[in-house]
Amino acid sequence: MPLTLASTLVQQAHASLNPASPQVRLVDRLGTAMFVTAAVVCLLVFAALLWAALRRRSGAEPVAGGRQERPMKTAVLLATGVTTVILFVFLIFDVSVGRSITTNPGNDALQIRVTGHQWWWEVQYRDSLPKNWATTANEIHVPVGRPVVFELRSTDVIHSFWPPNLSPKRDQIPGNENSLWFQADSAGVYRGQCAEFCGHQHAKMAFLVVAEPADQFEGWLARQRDTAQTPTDSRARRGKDVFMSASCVMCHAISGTSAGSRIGPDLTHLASRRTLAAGTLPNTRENLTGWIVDPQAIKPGVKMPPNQLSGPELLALVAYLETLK
Amino acid sequence: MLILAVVGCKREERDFHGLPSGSAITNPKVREVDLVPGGAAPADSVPGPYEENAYAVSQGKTLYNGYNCSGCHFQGGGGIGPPLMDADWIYGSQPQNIYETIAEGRPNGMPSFGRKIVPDQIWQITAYVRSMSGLLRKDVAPGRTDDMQVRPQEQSTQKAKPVQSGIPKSAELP
Amino acid sequence: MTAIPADPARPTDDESVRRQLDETWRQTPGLWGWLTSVDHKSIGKRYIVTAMVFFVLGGLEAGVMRAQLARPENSVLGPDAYNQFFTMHGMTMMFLFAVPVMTAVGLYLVPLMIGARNVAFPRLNAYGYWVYLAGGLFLYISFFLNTGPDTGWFSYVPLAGPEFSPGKRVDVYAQSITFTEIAALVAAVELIVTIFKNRAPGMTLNRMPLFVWAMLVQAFMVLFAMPWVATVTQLLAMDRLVATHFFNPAEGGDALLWQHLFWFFGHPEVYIILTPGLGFVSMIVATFTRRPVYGYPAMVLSLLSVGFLSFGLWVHHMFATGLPQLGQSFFTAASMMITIPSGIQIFCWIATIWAGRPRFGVPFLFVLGFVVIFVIGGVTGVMVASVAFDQQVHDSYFVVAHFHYVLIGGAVFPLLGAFYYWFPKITGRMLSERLGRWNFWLLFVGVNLTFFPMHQLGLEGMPRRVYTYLAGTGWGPLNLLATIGAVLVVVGVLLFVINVAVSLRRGALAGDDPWGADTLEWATSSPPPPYNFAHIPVVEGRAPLWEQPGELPAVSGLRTDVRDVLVTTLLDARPDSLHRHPPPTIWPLLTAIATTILFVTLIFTPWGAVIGTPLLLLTLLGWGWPHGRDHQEQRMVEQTG
Amino acid sequence: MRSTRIVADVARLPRTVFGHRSLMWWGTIGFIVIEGSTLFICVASYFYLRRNFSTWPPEHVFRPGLLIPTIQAGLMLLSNIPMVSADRASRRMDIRGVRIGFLVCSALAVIMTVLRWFEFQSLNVRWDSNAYGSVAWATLTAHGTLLLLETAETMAFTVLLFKGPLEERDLAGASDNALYWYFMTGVWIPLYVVVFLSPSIM
Repeated sequence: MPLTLASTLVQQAHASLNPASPQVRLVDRLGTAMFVTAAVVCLLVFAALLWAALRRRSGAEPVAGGRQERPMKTAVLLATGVTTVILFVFLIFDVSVGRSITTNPGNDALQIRVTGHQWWWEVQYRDSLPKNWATTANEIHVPVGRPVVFELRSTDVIHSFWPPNLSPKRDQIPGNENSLWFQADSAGVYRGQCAEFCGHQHAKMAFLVVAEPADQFEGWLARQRDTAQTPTDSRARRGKDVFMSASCVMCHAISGTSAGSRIGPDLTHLASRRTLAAGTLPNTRENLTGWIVDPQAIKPGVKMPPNQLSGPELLALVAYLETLK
Repeated sequence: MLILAVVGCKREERDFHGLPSGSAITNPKVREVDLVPGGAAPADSVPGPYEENAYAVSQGKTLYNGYNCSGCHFQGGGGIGPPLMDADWIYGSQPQNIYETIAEGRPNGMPSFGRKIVPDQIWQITAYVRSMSGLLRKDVAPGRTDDMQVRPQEQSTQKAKPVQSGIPKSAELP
Repeated sequence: MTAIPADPARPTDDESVRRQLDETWRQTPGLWGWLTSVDHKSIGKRYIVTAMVFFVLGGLEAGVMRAQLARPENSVLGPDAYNQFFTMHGMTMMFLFAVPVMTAVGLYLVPLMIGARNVAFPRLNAYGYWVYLAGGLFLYISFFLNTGPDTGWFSYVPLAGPEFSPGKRVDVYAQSITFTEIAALVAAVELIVTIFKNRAPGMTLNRMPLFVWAMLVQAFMVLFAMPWVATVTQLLAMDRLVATHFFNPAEGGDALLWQHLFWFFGHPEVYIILTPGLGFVSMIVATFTRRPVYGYPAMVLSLLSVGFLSFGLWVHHMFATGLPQLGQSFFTAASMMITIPSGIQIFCWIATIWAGRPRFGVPFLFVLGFVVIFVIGGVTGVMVASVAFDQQVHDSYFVVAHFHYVLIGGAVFPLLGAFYYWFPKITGRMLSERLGRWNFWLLFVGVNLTFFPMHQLGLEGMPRRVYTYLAGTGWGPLNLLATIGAVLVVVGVLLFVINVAVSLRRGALAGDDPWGADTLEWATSSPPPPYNFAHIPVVEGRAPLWEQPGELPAVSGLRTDVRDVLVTTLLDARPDSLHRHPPPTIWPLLTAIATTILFVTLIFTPWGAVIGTPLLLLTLLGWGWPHGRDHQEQRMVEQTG
Repeated sequence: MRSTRIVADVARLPRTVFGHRSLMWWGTIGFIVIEGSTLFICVASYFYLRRNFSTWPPEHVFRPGLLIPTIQAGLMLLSNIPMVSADRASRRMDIRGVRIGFLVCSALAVIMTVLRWFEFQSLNVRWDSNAYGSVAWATLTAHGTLLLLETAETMAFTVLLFKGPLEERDLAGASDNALYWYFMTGVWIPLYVVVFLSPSIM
C-alpha cells in the first residue's frame, strides 16, 4: 500500500528554512548569521592549518623558545581575542532574539490547549463557556495575523511540540505545564512533528497547522463546536450502531452521541480533517478502511487494536465516519 | 545471569499484532446456566497467552484503568464489584475463568464486554487482573503508575492462594 | 666474573637486575595468569581490545540504523527493534567504548610516561576491568535476548519509568550503567593517585607530558561527574522496582529532576571523552613536528578550564523544557565560554605545526583530520549553545550531526591516530602506513558524507530517534547520502581491523623509539617488560628523551625480589617512600563476580541484596586479608599484651 | 631499553608512611569524594523535590521521630573519640592502643547498624508513599551502605589486629580506616540535620 503523505497536502516544506512567523524569522536570521560566521571561521582555521603544515621551510632544526615563538604568541592571542569577540556578539544577539520571542503576546491572543498522547495530539479550543469548547486532534487551525498561545501538556510521557516553520519547539512534560506562542504570517498548511522521543511511534506523531484568514478560521471553529449530525442514510445509520456496539466506542468520543471516551482522538469531525493517524495518512476512504482493519500494519505499537469486523459492518462504519464532517 | 535472562525472553516481546485471528475462546458451553459458582473451568484449561509477557500485562493495566474497570472494582480493593486483589475468587482464578467473566459478563452486575473489547485486549486485561493478586511472576507484573499511590505495586504483591468462594451472600439476588 | 652483591635483594649489574625483576614482576603463565594478572599493561591491553570490540558492535548497530533510514518507510527494522538499536548504539559508544577506551589507553600509557612500574592500586585496576567486562556482557546478553534497553541512552522519565517501560529492559539500562560507572570511577581514582604519587623523581607537575595532564583532568571529571549518573540510575531503578516516587509528579516527584541529574553528568561526559583525545593530539603533534607543543602553560590551563567549565553547561540540554529565560542565558554564556580554551588549544597546535617540521605519518594525518572535523563540530556547538537557535534545532538531526562531529572528530580520530602512534610500543610492530592512509581517507570522507547532510536534515525538521519517515517529507535523498557515507566508514573501520590483524604478525619490527619521540615510554623496550623500567628514570625537563640523548639518569635501590615501587611527593616528585605492590591474585575477579551477582539479582528480587551483599563482603575480605607475608624487610610489630 | 646511569639511591626511604604520604590515604580520599558526591546528590534531590510540596513533610505524614536518630547522631560523634585514639596509637606504633580503639569502634559500629534499622522506622513514612518518603529512605540507605561497609571493614581489621601476622604497614592501614571512619560519621551530621531536623524546624 503506498503511504504517500501529504506532500500534496502540505503546501510549505516542513522546514525551519521557510519561516512563516515572526518568531521563526528571527531565529532564522540568528541562525544564518551564526552559520555564515561559523563557515568563515572554519575556512580561516583550515587555511591556517594547511599553510602551517605545507609551507616551505628553510634553515636550521626548529627549537622551542626564542625569537621564533614571538609571532606565534601574537597569532594565538589574536585568534583567541577574535574568538572571544565573536562569541560575545553571538551572546548578545541570542539574548535579544530570545527576548523578542518571549514577549507578551497581548490580550487578544487565541488560546489553544495541545495535549500530547502516545502518539497523537489532542487539540482543544477553550472558551469561558464550556459549551463553546471544541476538541479535535492532530490538526490545528489558526487565524493568520493573530497571536496564538499554546498551552502544552502531556498525560503520559514527554512530547515536544514543534511546527518548524512557525515556532521553536517546547517540551510537553507531565506534571509541568508549558506554553509558547506564535503568530502565523501567511496562510498555508504547515507540518509539525513530535521532537522528544516518546516510544514506539515517535516517528509517526505528526500534526498539521492550518493557517487561514480570520473569517475562514471562525467558520471552521463554529463547525467544530457543533455536535455530530445524526446520519440520514441507512447504511451510515447502521454504521453508527456498529460504532456504538463494537470496540470503537471504548476509546473514541463523538459529541452528541453516547460515545464519550477520551482514550483516543475525538472523532466528532473526523471527516473534516486532512490526515489520519497523526499526520501519517491522507484522509481517504481506502486509508480509513485500512486503518480500522489493521492499524498495527501502519503504526506498529499504536494503542488501537486490529478489528475483526465483517465486510458489511466495516463498510457501514466507514460510511458513518464519512458523515462526520 | 544467563538463566535469568533466558527466562526473560517471552517477557519482553512486544507483539503489536496480538493473537492470530480466531484464537479467542469461543466456548459454546459457556452459557448463563454454567455460570453458577463452581462452574469454573478446571485447572487444565487454556492458559492465558500473556501470563509471561510484561508488555501485555502492562497494556492490560492501562486498559483496566482506561476502560474504567476501576469504576466498579476500584484499584482491586472492590467496591460496587468484588475486590480483585485478594485470594477470593467467585468464578475461579484461571485465565479462562477471568476471560469468560469479562467477555460474557456475570450475574449481579458484571456486563459482557465480549463485543466491545477485542479478544486480544481481554487477554491482556485478564493477565493484569491476575497480577493484582500476585498470580503472575514478579518480573512480569507491572510496577507503579505515575498516579497517586492507592495500592502497593503489583510487582510486590504476594501471591495469595486462590480460594473458590462462590457468590457472597450480600451479592445474591434478593 | 660478577661480584656477589652485598644485598641479594639488590643486585647491581644490569643483567641480573633485569633477570630478577622479570622473575618478580611477570605474569603467571597460562589462563590462570591471565585471570590473576595485576599488570597495568596486560589489563590495559585487554581493556583496549574489549572496548574496540564494543566500538565495532556499536558501529554495526549504527550501520543497521542507517540501512533502515536509507529510504522512507523502509522495513529493515521495526520501531521496537529500532528503539533498542539506537539505545544500544548510544550506550555502547558512550559507556562501553568511548570512556573505557580512553581510560584504558591511559591505564596502559600513564605509568610508562611517568616512569612508574605499575598503577597505584594494581588489584583495583583488575577489578575495574572485570566489572566493566561484566557490565558489557550483561548489556549485550540482554540485548540478544530482546531485553535491550529501548528508551535512549538518556532514558528520560516517565518514558523509562515503570508505567511506560514494562519488563526489564530499562532495569538492564540502569544496572549496566552502574557496572560501567564503577569501572570508570575505580580507574579515575587509580589514575589520579598514580599521577600524583608515582611519578618518576624530578617530574614535577609542570614537567608532566600533556597527555598525563589530560588524563589527570579527565580522571577528576569522572570523579565528580559519574556519581551523578550512578545515583540517578539507582533512583530510576528504585522507582521501577520498589515503587518509590522520585519521578512521579502525582506524588510530588519530578520528571525534570531526572534531566538535571542526568545532564549534570551527561555534559561533562562529552568532555571526559574529549580530553584524552586532546592529550593524544598534543603528543602526536610534538613528535611529528619534532618540537614541543607551543604554549605548555596555556595548554594545561585550557585543559583545566575545560574540565571546570564543563560542569556549568548541563542546562543547555534542557533549553526546550521551558526553564526561565535569564537562567538559560547564563548557560548560553558558559557554553560559549568553553569554546575559548578549546580554541586556544587548536591555535597552539597550529602554531606548533607552523613552527615545526611536520612529517606526514598516519598519526599526523589523523591529527589534521581531527582539527577539521572537530572545528566543524565546535562551531555548530556554538550555534546550539544559543537558546533561541537551539530551541529550533534541539532533538533534530542538526544535533545528531553536531555531536557526531565533536565526538568522532574529538575522540575517534585522535584515538585512531594514537593507535597508529603507540601500536609499535604496545606490540613491538608497526602498523602498515599504506593501509593506514586508505584507512584515514575512507574515514575522513565517510564521516563527512554521513554527518554533513544531517545538518540540513535537522534544519528541514527531521527529528532524532525516528525509526522511519514519510516520503512526503522530502528527507529521502539526504538520508540516502548519509547511508552511503556510513558504508565508507564501515569499510574504513574494516581496513583498520585488517591492518591490526596483519601487522600483529607481519608488521615491521618497531624498536624502542620508532618515531624519535620525547617521552619516557619510548625509553623502554617495545613491548615494555613487565616491570617497565629496570631503573626508575630521573626526569630533568619536559622532553626527557630529547634533552638526554644518551644515557638516562636513574635511581637505584628498589628491591628486585619483591614488587617494590617508588612513591614521590605530589608537587615536586621528590622520592618519598617505598611501597610494595601485591603479587597476582584471583580476588579481584571473584569480587567482580560477586558484584555482578549482586547487581543482576537485584533487578529481579530484593532478595538479591541478601544473597549478594554477604558474597561481596566475603570476597572483599579475601582480597584485603594479608597473604604471603614477607618478614625480611617489614619488621613484625611486637606482639604486646 | 635506554641505558641508564644511576644518580641516586632510594633504598633507605621509609616503607611505612602515614597521611598524605601514603598511597592508600589518597585512594581513601578518592572514594570519600565519590561517596560524598552520592550523598550530596541525595540532599540536592531532597531540596529539589521539596519545592513540589506546600508543606514538608507532606500533608497526612507525621514528622520523623527524633529520639533514636538523635542518639545515633550522638553516637556517631562520640565514636570518633576511640577512633582518634586508635589513629594516634597507630602512628606511635602502639599496637595495644590500636587494638583497644578498634575493639570499641567495632562494637559501636554494630550498635549503629542496628540503630539504623530503627531510624528507618523513625521516618514515619514509607518509601512508596510519596516523593518525600522516597528521598528520605534513599538518603538513609545510601549512608547505610557506607555504614555497613565500614562496619565490616573495621571488624575485619579488628580480627586482623588480634589474630593476624602483623606488619608495620598494617598500622598505616588502620590509620586510613580511621580516615574513612571520620568521613562516614562526620557526613552523617548534616544528613541527620536535613532528613530528621529540617522537617521539624523549617
